[in-house]
Amino acid sequence: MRARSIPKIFSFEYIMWLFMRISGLAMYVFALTGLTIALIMGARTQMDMGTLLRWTFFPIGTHVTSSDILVLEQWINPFWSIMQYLTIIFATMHGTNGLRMVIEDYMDAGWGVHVLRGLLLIAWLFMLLVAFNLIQTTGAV
Amino acid sequence: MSNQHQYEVLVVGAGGAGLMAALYASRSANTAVISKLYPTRSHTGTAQGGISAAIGNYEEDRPEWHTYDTVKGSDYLADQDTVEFMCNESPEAVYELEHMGLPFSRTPEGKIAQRPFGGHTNNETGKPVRRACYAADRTGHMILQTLYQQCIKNKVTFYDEFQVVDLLVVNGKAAGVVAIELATSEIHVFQAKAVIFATGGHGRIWEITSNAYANTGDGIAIALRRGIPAEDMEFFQFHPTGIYRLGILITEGVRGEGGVLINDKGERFMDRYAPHVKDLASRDVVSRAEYIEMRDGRGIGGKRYLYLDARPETINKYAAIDGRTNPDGTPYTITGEELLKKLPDIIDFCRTYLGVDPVTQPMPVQPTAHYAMGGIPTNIRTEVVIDENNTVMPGLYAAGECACVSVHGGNRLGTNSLVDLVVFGKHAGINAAEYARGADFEPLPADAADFARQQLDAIRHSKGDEKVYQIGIEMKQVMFDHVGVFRTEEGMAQALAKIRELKERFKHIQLDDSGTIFNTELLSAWELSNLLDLAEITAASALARKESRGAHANEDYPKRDDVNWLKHTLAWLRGKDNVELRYKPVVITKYQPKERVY
Amino acid sequence: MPLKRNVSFWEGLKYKGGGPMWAWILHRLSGLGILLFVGLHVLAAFLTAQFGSDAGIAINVVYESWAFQIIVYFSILFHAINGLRVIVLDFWPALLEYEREAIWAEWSVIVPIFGLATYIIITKALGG
Amino acid sequence: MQVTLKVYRYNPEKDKKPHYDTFTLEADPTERVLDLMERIKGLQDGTLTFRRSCAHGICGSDAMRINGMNRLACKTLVQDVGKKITVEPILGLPVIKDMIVDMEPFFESYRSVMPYFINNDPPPNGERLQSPEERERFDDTTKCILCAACTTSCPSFWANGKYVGPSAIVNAHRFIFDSRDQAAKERLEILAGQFGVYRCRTIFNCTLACPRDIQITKAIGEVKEAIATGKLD
Repeated sequence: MRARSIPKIFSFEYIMWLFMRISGLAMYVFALTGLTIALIMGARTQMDMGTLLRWTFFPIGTHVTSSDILVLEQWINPFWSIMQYLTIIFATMHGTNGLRMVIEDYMDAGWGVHVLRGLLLIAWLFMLLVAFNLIQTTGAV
Repeated sequence: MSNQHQYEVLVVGAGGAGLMAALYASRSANTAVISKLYPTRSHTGTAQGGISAAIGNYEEDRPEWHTYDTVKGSDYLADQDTVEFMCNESPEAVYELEHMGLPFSRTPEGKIAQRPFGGHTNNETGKPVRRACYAADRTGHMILQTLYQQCIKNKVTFYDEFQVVDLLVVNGKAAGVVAIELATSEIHVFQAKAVIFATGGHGRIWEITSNAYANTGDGIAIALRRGIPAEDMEFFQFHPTGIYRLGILITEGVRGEGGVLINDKGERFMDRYAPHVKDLASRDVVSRAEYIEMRDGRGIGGKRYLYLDARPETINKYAAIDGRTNPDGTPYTITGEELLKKLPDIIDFCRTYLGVDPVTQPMPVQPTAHYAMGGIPTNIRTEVVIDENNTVMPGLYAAGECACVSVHGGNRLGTNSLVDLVVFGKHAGINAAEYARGADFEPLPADAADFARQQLDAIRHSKGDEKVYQIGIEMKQVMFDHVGVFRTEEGMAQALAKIRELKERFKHIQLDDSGTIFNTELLSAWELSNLLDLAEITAASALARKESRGAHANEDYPKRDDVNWLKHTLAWLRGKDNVELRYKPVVITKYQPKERVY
Repeated sequence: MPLKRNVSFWEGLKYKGGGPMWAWILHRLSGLGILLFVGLHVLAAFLTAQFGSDAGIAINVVYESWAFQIIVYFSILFHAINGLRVIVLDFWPALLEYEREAIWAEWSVIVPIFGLATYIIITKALGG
Repeated sequence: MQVTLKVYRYNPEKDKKPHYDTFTLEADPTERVLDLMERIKGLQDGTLTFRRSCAHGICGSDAMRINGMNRLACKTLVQDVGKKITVEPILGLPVIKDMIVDMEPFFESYRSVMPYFINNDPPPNGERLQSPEERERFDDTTKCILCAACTTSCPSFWANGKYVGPSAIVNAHRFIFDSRDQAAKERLEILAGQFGVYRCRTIFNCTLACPRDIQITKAIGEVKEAIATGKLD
């Protein structure tokens, strides 16, 4: 059998499709890392589900302090800082793009799609700014 | 007006023959296809086993052998010049289909795969030969899809869901057709230089049939009403293996792969009727054998069916008894898995409709009305001829099952229907386009649509207490009982009288639907009027033929009579209760009639 | 006049598509739910931190309730596990023949984890 | 046994809105739903309108929703669906009358993916060679009968009729993976676009609805894979 192939195609739809899957897997990595370390750092004795979720997904200062354990100094290092930024970027992109997919399912081609994408881009950037601001002000980094 | 159209070539019907014709005609002429169904719904799609071509991908094979097998299969009624033409053309036609992308099954070397079929033999050894080129058991489906795809590629114009109801003849030439648009009931007049009829068969005359609801012989009936005769209508093929009661076809390919017919005693009975090729004898022979078995009480449980046994162990057992071998000389064997690969659809049908798994259980089968050998008479150029002197009606062509170029004679050989529609469909397209180049449009009269409108209005406004459905059922029953596999003079006369009574009753039908949008009830009624006309012609043609030949088995005259009856029937419908019969000679070139033994 | 082609939401829901169709619906609902939850949460926290608004506190009262935690927890868990199924099947299309089995496998992972978590949340809520 | 058939009715010449009629009739468990509908049309109500032709699952005329799921009326036996049967037209195409929907949008999508063989090299004298394995590669998708059962079961298609739909992708797949064909790139570019394969959310309704048992979701997945990797084997 002779191998047949064509050049790879990079369409917007394909890239977003791939991104959704990769960011999904990335969230697994962040969440499992966060969860593991959170458990090591004391969550196993503080098994409050809400707290655990907060620690798992977004270990910023306020989240950590709301769990009654004063281990704040352990969280203050560049590792957690990078984790926080990456998590927020991937999560918001994954979420915003998910929202875009859901809405665009009901839309035709044309200017409406571009307007929507523009609005969602703005919303995403706003969310990023807010989140970064939260990390800066309350993250105790 | 938007309901007037003009094309150089019009193709009526979008099955294999119609699409093939359209493909070729559209290369050089402005062409449109008018079809009452979406093209991919056409009945060509249900053909299963294969399309024959002597390309010899496994063993030696020659077009001459194909020709002789076809002539012999036809019980010497086929016109031998047309048969020879078809068999010589078929290898090229098959290659052309392959070049159009048709996904044939393949040999290990990558060539088109072939399988044995009933009546296909090596003329020197008398042994079955692999001649049927196949794509699993959906060869017809692949042909139909491939041709439709190519029509899309070549931007052929389609009028889908337009029912043609009349042929326009001006100055003795075909000048166009009248059609009703199903979605709106509007009448459309199509003017054309050449018209190709590829409207398919009329198996819906019979109760147990493999034919689609759509197979109502519209083209033949339209032609009859315009004074064109129908040829050899008494010859209608009953396929030996239809699913019990439903009539759905089980391909001859099952027997080609080694399946055998079994009676109530567990005997393989075909070796008594066809000692050489046994289960692979031609279809009329096998159907008759089944009937005799059932009549003599050897149907399964005394009922009117037999078993088609394709379990691997049965196949292997009888293959060993027959000494069947693979191309490389090793003994032929098959496993359930291989069977599933070669016959997936058949296995699916049996599971769906019978709850029977053919790999582990035998399939209940009975003869089922399958194919019209007769139809609109044409010559070798697919031009329609209108009398026994072969006078051509200029501009009118016919191809496929609705036509009778007479390559099938008294009995069609398996796979030859696909060969017929591909070869003659192609030439109909080429010839019609060529004719259109040198012809002018005939002026249409102002009242061109009147005859069609009258027919439909008569049905629409008919008042009475008869139901179309009921008349249809009675017609189908009487035809199946008396003009079926075996016929007697008394039975045929009875059937003819009954059909005439039904035609009378048809004048008192009452429809429920008076609407214009998709009034399928109106169209079914019109289709029934076609079926009734064809049933009458069939019964009358059969009653007149005092011999047995091919599919026409007349118990009062059980022998073939070449002295008096080696001739084609031409039947005209002349007014009420009047079928006029005339005859024309059979073209015999190389093969003198002799006794037919399988 | 033919009817319009629109398929209403309810008509779509009534279609008997089976497990995979419901998984898709739940995936969308849980995804949108998470987005809404996180969005509001971040916004409220931002307002509280920057302007000292009460919104953050008000929202946190809802978020801390055990019923809400169960919903959020289910949404995240389902979205994650179902997302993993979709990713695996998308990256290895040959496995798509086992779509139905994949749905069963998915639920057999979700149910015990979610059951355990719910048990913990509820006992904690009742006990504390 | 006695069967009740609840039928979606809409006649634009009479009705403003669709409604349901109920028919009761005697039926055999092994009869097809299509047989029942034929009998109702023949004996009870001639205005009942639906498409049908071959009546054994090859022509693809009679796709409809039977008890809430797309099937062919000729491939559904009474014993498969029970004594209470509801038949409705397929979703997402404009209903013209009763079971008859406008198929034109469906065929338009079909035509948009170049569903025909393209090979611009001059053909050899005989056949183009293709090994049994190469032939097997696209066998599944050659089975499509264009009945629209898959496309009209797809929520993405319900949401937006511009999505080419599972059936068109299946028919593109049939050529993309045919070793003799040369236009895979053009087809994949169409399918990588806004209304192509990425509207497929692997909901799987199409595969469950296919009366020919084509692994449609898998075929779509393979098309996605081909776009991503550029490999066509």
